[in-house]
Amino acid sequence: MPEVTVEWYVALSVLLFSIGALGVLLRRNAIIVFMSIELMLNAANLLFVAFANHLQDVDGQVLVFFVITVAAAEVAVGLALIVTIFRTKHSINIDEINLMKG
Amino acid sequence: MNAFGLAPLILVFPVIGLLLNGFFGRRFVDADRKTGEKLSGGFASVMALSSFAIAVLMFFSLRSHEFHAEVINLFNWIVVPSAKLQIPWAIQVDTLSVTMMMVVTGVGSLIHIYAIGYMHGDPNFSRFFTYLNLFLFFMLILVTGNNFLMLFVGWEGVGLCSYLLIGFWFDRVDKNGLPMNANAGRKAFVANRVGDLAMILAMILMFWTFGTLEFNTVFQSAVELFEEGHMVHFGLFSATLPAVLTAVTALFLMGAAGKSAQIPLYIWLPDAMAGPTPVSALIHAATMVTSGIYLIVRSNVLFEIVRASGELLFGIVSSADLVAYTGAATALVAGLIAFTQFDIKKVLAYSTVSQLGFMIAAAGMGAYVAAMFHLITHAFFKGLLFLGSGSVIHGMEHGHHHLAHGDDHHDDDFDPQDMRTMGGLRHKMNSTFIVYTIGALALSGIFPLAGFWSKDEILAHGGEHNFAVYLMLTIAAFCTAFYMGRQLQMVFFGKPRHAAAEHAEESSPLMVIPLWILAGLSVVGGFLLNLPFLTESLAEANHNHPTGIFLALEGWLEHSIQAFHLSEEGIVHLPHTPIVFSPMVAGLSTVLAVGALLLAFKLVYRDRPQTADERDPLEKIPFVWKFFAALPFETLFMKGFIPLFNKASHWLGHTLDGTIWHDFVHERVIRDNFVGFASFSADVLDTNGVDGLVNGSAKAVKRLANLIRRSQTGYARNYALSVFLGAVALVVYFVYMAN
Amino acid sequence: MGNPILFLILAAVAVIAAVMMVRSRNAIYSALFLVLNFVTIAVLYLILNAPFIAMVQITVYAGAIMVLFLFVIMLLGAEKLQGFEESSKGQLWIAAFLAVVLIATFAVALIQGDPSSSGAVAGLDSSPSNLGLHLFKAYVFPFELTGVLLLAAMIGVVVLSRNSAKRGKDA
Amino acid sequence: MTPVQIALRALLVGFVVVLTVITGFAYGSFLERKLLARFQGRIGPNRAGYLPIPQRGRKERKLLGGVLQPAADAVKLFFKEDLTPTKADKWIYTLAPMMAAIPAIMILGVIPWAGKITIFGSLFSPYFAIAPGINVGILFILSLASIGVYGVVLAGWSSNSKYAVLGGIRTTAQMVSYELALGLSVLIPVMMANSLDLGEIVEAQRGGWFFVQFIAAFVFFIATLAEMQRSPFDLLEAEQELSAGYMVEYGGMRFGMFFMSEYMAMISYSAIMATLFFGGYRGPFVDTYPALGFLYILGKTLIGVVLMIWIRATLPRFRYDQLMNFGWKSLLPISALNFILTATFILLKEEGIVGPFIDSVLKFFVG
Repeated sequence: MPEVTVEWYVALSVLLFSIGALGVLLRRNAIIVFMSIELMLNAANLLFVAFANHLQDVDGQVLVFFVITVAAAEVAVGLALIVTIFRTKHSINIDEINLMKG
Repeated sequence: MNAFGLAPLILVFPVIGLLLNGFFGRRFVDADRKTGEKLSGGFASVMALSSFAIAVLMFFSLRSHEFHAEVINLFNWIVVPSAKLQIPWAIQVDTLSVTMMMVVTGVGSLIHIYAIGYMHGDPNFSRFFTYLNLFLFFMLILVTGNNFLMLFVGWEGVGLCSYLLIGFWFDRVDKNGLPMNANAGRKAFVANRVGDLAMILAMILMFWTFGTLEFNTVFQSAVELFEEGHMVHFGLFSATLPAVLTAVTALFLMGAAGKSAQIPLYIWLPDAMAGPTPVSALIHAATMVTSGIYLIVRSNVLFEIVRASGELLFGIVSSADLVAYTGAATALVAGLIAFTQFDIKKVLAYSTVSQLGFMIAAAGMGAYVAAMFHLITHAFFKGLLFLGSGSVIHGMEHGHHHLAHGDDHHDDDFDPQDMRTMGGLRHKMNSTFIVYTIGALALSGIFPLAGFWSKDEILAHGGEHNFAVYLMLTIAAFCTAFYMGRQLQMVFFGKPRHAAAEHAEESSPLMVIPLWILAGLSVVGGFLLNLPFLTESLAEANHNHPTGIFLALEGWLEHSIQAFHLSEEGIVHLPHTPIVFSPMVAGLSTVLAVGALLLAFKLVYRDRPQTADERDPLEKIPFVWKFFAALPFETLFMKGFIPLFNKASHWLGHTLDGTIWHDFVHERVIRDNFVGFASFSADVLDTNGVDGLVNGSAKAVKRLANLIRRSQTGYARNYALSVFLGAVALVVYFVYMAN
Repeated sequence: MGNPILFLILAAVAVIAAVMMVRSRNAIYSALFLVLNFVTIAVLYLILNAPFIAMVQITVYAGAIMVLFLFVIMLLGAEKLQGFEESSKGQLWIAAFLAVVLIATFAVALIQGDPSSSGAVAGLDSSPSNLGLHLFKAYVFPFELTGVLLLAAMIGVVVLSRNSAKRGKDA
Repeated sequence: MTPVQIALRALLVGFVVVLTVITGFAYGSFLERKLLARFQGRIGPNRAGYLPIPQRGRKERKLLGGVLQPAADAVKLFFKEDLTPTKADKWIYTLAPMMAAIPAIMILGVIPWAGKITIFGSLFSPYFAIAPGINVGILFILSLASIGVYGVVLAGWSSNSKYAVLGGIRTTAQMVSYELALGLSVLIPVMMANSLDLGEIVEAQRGGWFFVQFIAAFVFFIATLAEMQRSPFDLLEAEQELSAGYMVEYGGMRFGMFFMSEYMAMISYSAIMATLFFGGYRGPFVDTYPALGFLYILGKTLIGVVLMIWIRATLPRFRYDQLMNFGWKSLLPISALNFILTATFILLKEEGIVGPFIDSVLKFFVG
């Protein structure tokens, strides 16, 4: 049986990251865009933990801890923004939020 | 456990408080006076207390770290690669700086709390706390910096805060319509500049000699160069290292004289009493004025090298000894001046100058630990005395207010700080009386209060090593006890000499509680610091000095006063006193202090002035009074120096600058030619050449911008796509091309 | 680093859940697939000798963040909205192309690079106490900053929801 | 231990525990109905089944009337029509009851039911639990507690009914709010035992320090009541406002699963409380006879469950704003303050700051 090395995790992480990025780029529902961002963060976290294990250094796990905390803060603010936008625009379609149009 | 990583927070907390009070404090206070004041003052106090907590944390961290200094690098501040100049913004946590941190934040927090009560109702309540936090911030930079430049930043910053706070009530005018508080602030600022100039020169010299300004590097290389007998070259000249260090240390003395109010620059300190009383307590008694002592103690290595080299300043006196003499002379002179003051705060101000003289003298004699010890205890009892006097003033104002409302008794000339209008306050303000007495006795050096231990350590050292200094300091100590006895008697005993004093009331608990805490510290401070508080250092001190149970503070501080170790290695000869507690000296000074107190109490001021118009008993001895009253160099300064200076500046300003430079060189030579050229370029060059160019390029930019504008679709996803494009491009680059 | 079969199963679940999350037309389903993805990755963390992070992942991501998402979706009644349509021409194709490039790049890099061994396993002390010591020693300042960040986020959220409430009343 | 042994142990212990809990759930509901009836001066269910005690000459005496009531309930629930509302989301509607029940059972996986027990010559070390010695045991519990929200939320949403959605939203806010207080109070035994492993926490309670932390235990108890939406925090199923809240559209055995999850959660949380604050399986003679531990923790759990029932019979329901105010403004500050004080005290003790200071002062004066 082949051995599971850190490359396997890199591959998985890249796949998840790409899927998340596609979600961000292609969906119009702001909430799903947000969730896709979480997925991308998660892919990065997976890489951190995998390399923490590979390099035998616990610092990677500490960084994941920070990423999770920041993600929590980001989600709180982001969802509050979405709720606020929904109240004024009655839509969470991000294509309708285009006030910055040139 | 160590928590050195948290050290930056000690600077962050005051900044938070300062920003909050600076931006929102006024709104809070204006919106709702009562809660606004609580919020504004409370927040500032909490920030100060948080800093204190960090300082305590640093203390325990050091303990568990075996007292080894720790430097926390935050970032590189100034980097000039060509000059090999690299000055980091780094925090040095060692026993000395932690001692200062604890004193500054501890006493500072108490004063913050006190100030909430004291400043109650002031229209600029939140501005005051903004300044207090700003001060705390700069003072902490001063004591935590690991190089002379950071120290200088703090040094200037506290000077600024001192200026702002002395002139806090800048709109008040005296009888002649002059803005007295603003002037006092200006005076302090200018007097400090002299010292700052010396500091800058000293830093330039040091940087020239050692190529760095970091404490540890400077001290190490100073020792190495001293042992090598290195010569310092200044272009054509060259000088021996001790000579350069003599200059540096003399300049340090000058800087310290400015900040710590020594002869001849002490004139600003008594005037600084124009500020609110918490300021006087915090800045002009407990913390800022001690920065000169901190500087000298911090650079002890340089002073000791000068002492060991035997190099003399102008061939007369070693700069280290000069420090000692300056301090002793200041202690004596200021102690004498204090006799003639009638303003309750000015007596304390001169007393502060005198006590600072003690510390400087101690540092000059090489008794660094004693200097620091006196600095700490002095912060306790002088803070206490100032706050107590603030409480008295508050009470008197209250009484006066009561009068003004009670009947139509208007008394515009009433000065709530004049001791001649007080008397008998011990019945009205019981708590204040008790704590004030404790403070006064501690200051006079009565056993077993804090002042006794620290002052005797200095005196004992003087008795051992420098008899002249010892003599002056002993007389100064006698004076201290005398004027404190005088003040106690005039303020608290006898009958009230003014209607306001009869209606004085005790201050609010918010003010009295910090007083009690400080009183407690004044009582036990002497024990706490030098008795078995620090178990490990006690053991170590016992090990080093068989007789030294009183040397816990020394055991603690010797980890950052390098001269101790250099002295053991025989490089310098620190005049070290193994037995700091000398019964002879202690006995003599106690007898003198008690005698002075009794003299003031029972003899001279027994028949104290019964009314405000009566003369002070000392005034009956005309010579003494005139002499003491003339001692303030103030008079000399105003009568002698200022007119001369005015004349010189008038000549410089009017004749040299006005007639020659302005009228001739500027008007005729430079201006006329310039105007001619300018009109040519304005009328011809500009309208045709430049405008055409500018308008043309503006049009071009506009067309381009219209093109680019289309790419801004306003769709977040398009932007995200470009970000993703960039990210992928970077990945491709790093994978394929980076190596 | 674990049993290959187990890894492949988990990876497949994670990837399928991620794809379903992005594809799903119902926001609630998206959220649930994302939760499934998170839980799968938490199991991978367990395999990678990071139990603490795994538990935090479940508690914070699945238990707090995703509940917040569900809460907002339910609150807005916004679960059934537009799906996969593109907004401007070419967005889909460029995005897909970039994703393929990214994956291909990594694939090439992984194939070309020297295969690593799984290393000395179990030498890593990832116990909560060791993690905590790291957090409070080497990373204590960032840790404090994170606290400040959370506070700022909290204040921001309160301000945001408050203002909008007021505006709603005025309108 | 080899993986096979681990699996065997997990199976064995899991079987025992799950069996106990499922029976416990059934009889927990019976206990609740009986006790509530007694509190209200009624008799309660007394028809289904009894223990016949023959008596000479007379009719037999019926002891414990209604002892088969749970079985009757189960039969009833199973044979009810299993209907799904037309507009409901079928998948999630089916998934929700499972999501509610599974975490409640899984929590029991890390609870140590006894100390070291030897069965069939092999040592069940270090603790008699399904998954012993997990060094993140408490985090496991917290994460499952936070997962527990899903059942309610999804049930509320998928039913496609206004009452259910409102109940779901209310519950989410309530559970998220009280999770904080719950987490903070759980951290206190963690700090005091200096471990996240439940077994070590129990062992650390040898000295009986749990008596010190009655505040944490109290906060924990209240927070668990709110987490389980039990009275007095059961306003998501306030009949007057929301008819039956999130489970209004459920019937038959699906409803039964929600019912089951509530009772299992009661048992699980009582067991956790017993473990964290009241010494878990520890008690007199437990060192000599480790098997006694199982009885002790069951007893302590039972006390917890009865306490919860008692509270339901006693206290009126909170209003929604009161619930939020209580959670955020009272419970959270109390537990945070308790947390800080405890941490400070532990630190001072560990640093040995208080002790040596007093020692050195004494030494100076005494000599």
